[in-house]
Amino acid sequence: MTTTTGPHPTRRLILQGAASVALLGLGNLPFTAAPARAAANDKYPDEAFKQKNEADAIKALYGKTAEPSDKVKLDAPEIAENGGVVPISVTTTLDKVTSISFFVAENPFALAASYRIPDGTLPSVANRLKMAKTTNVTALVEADGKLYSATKEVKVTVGGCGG
Amino acid sequence: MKLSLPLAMLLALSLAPSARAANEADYKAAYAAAEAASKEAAGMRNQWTVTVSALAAAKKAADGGDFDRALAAAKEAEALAKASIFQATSEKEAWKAMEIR
Amino acid sequence: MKPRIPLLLGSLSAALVAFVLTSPGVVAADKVDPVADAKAFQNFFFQKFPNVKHEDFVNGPYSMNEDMKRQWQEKEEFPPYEFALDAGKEMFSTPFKNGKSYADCFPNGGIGIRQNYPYFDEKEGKVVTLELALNRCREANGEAPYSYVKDEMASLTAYMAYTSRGKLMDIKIPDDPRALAAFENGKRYFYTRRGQMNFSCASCHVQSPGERIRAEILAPALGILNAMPIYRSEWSGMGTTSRRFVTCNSQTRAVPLEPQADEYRDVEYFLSYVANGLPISGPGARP
Amino acid sequence: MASSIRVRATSNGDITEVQALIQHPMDTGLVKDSKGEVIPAHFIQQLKFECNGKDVFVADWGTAVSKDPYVKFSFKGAKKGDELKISWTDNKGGSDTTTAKIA
Repeated sequence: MTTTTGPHPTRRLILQGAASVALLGLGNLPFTAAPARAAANDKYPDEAFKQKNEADAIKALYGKTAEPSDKVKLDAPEIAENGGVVPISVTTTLDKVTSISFFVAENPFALAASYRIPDGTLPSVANRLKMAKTTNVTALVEADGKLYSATKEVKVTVGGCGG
Repeated sequence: MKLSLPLAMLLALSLAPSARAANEADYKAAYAAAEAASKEAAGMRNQWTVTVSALAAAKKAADGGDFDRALAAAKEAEALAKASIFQATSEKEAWKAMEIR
Repeated sequence: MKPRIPLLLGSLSAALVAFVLTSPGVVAADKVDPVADAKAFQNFFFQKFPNVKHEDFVNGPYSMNEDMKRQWQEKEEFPPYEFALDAGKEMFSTPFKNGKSYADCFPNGGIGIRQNYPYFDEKEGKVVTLELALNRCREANGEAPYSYVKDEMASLTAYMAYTSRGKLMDIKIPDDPRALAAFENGKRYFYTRRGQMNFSCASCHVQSPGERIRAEILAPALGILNAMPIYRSEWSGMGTTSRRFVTCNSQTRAVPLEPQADEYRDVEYFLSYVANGLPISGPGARP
Repeated sequence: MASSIRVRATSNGDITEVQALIQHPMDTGLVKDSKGEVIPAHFIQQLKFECNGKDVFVADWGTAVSKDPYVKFSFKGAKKGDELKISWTDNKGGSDTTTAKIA
């Protein structure tokens, strides 16, 4: 597994980080240490996928906030041909990327997919997501321990004439 | 999209609704008329889905004892069925107007 | 919401128009001339969309809109009908209980022949579509027929379409008055308005291809069956021609006919004939 | 039955591009079937790609990933003929795995 690039994580720090991530899940405690997500846990981020809104999901997954960056190129259609299959991809020129995630703001659960990018893997992902309705799609890239984002609105509606 | 639909139903629907509450006999008569028109439309292979659902709604309301609603739904079903019959007959020739030549 | 008043005005004007048009025009259109019809049909679309390459019409909505075309090309890299294709190939090579297989029912073993379907069967005096021929093949070999709107039929036709990809649609109308009548009946069905919405196939696919109907871009009628069967994201599954006709009917609030009804077979015959010369692009991926 | 995973791995130079399409319903648990009963959630949670004994890509998926999911990524450090191992597990404990040679 890759070593984290942030402050050298002593055992105590990781435990504290893990503890506060868990507490954070309840969404009421301010967050202290910020473990780089890729190293912190290898298991499925169940907590983050349970969050309804985007901000909680980002906190639960990364434990920090992102800043928009034009180095993150998010490619999504203007009008989705179908809400069930929306081709969305992201690529970035940032380096030391450890994780990429996609959020669909007004979906029942904001976090759609999260990818871990080990060393040697290029920082770009394409996938097909479901979108409940017209809303913002956000791609988050974790590079060198910091979070960068790009957002785009995708219009979604049903097709057909009546029925 | 010019929505032109030769609808005899509109004339039928604009009749003044009867003042006293509908009873089962009124409903049965209206339902029979609606069903006959619906069968004729189906016979012309031009049935509408809304006719079928209006008939079903009429039956359901009648089973529930609400004959006012049942009568209204049966009348609507009949009007819709008549409209689809009118559509089928007028389209027998009207389709040529749209044909690419 | 019952749009009463506009319908009343609409109906009066329509009745008037219908009356005016039927009297003089009917004389000219009596003799059925499929060759002229096909030429007029194709020219209509070539002139209406001069910068769409002729063979692109078979890509339906994607020939009409760049943003949609990009989404389609992304999907085509690894198309969602991949599984139906493999299933179809497997079914095609698995013999029936009596040892025979689909290959024995079709010319050239069923490979690369989709472009000749539907054809007019002079013995039966009716149009036979690929789906009907497949089910007849199953019944002739003691197997239960498949549903016309479910995945098995879609997988079989997907595989057969795939083996014909790129070949030009080549539908024949024999010199038989019943074949001409079937062609004309298909044309009549295509242009006839139905359902409470009072739309015909032409209302959408001739009058307004390229325009949106809520989220979807309407496909041009020219070449619309060349991509069949299609994987529709809306159904998140495969759809045969029968399924497409049935769902289109119910969208205009017309009660659909039974799959493979004469009208559906004839309209498939008409639409395929007028697309002669355009390539087969099935199986397709659509919104 | 053929594997539920379709993979295409092509390498040019040091970069290998990987595309995967997986046959899976990816039910969200929020949809009702025709009889009005809720279709229980059934979706792939984790998808792993390993090459030469090392994880090259790990996907954690939620219910918003499309049916028959697709993903594309690229990585360095592998060459033609190397073997790519792909495996997924879903929320009902289902799983599948396959291997593919890099073309």
